[in-house]
Amino acid sequence: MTVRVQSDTFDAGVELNAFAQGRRDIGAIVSFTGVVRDTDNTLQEMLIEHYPGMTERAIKEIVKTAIERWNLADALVIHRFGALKPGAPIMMVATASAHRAAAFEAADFLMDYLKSRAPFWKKEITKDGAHWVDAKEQDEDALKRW
Amino acid sequence: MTVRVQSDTFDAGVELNAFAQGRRDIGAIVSFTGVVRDTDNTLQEMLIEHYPGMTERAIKEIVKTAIERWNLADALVIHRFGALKPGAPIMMVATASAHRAAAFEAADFLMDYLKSRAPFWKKEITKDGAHWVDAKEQDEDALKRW
Amino acid sequence: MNIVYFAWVRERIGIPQEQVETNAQTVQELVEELKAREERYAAAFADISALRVALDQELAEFDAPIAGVSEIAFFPPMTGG
Amino acid sequence: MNIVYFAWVRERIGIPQEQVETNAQTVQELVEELKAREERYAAAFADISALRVALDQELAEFDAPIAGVSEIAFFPPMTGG
Repeated sequence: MTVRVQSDTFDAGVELNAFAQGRRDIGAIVSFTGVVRDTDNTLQEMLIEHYPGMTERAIKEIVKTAIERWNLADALVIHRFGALKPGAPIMMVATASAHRAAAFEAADFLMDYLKSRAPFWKKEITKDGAHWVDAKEQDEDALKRW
Repeated sequence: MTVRVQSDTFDAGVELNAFAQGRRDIGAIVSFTGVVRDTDNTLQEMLIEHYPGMTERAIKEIVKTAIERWNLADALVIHRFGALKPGAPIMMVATASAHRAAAFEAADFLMDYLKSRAPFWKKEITKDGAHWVDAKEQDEDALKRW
Repeated sequence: MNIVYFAWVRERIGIPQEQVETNAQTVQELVEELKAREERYAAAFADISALRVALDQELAEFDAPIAGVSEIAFFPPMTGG
Repeated sequence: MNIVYFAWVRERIGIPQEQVETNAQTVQELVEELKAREERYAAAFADISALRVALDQELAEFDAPIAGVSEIAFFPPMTGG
């Protein structure tokens, strides 16, 4: 298991290649990369606040649950905090498993839990001001799938 | 859309980083990498046969369907043929979208279709002989989800 | 007892953390105490359903007892990922 | 008409492709013709439910008409991905 909470950026390709290297029991690797989106070309910066201490602990618990439930060979979570520019990577999840269904489901599960249960809060700084991103009801509902 | 059918290997990390670069409307990127698995340490080689001409056409059709159905910003499929060693990458799918649900579902859909509708056949060469990999009923059933 | 605030809860209250002495038995009672103190607390805790609470860095409910807890955190629903 | 074979169908028949002249109206009729020719065809086409067919590189059914088709492919269910 790899869990990193950091302000530094990361290279998703390098992380994907380093993940779960050299094991012969892995047939499927799924990765998710979250990127700062700016469809309307109005975003100047995204600020991500977190709860130091609780963050890593909460993520490790979620990852441990996923590894056990889907019998994963390995799992990775990287999540950034601080000031991020449009196009920058926010976070990444990767799962490795013998078969593809487990890798897909576990990555989907991890994303749902990170969205609503890991202590991060996003604030968008636009030309017109700053506002905290609202949690979506659908994100909370998504947890009921599991 | 990027579709490549090749005997050469590929670097999943490099492909992931090159995929969907420089667009501001993307918030979510999902990748799947299939790897030659050898849990029992008996596999010498995996031979992948394909139907030149039909292969690229069939994959492009599947990718086009996925891009339209999930309104993807972009999608990538790389699939190898020929002789592959244990641990080698077989294929890769990547999807890019504004939101994560679309990227996950589309990647899952593409995998299901590539498994059962793209003209590839796998043969395993082990110490004890060679055998064609049987299609699994669950792979055919998986298509009914979509 | 240490109380920590995050996101717009922190902004409304104006400080990231503080030490408080309290006789409150539950989170809910502590919230009522704080609301009675000053307008900025009343503003931050106006709608409890829009808030989450963690006791010693574990998510909890507002009716949870707080005896023995050393750190209470208040924050809006998380928006990670 | 060009017929191509893949995977174990190719191995059983012993060649990757061949040209055939036929008056068959459907894939099914062509299969019956081939089976009657030689034992290796009978072996390859013994269980039609274990086979798939493509007409001019598009998946098709065994009762599909083959008039105007220039390439027919026979192969087991695909195992890509």
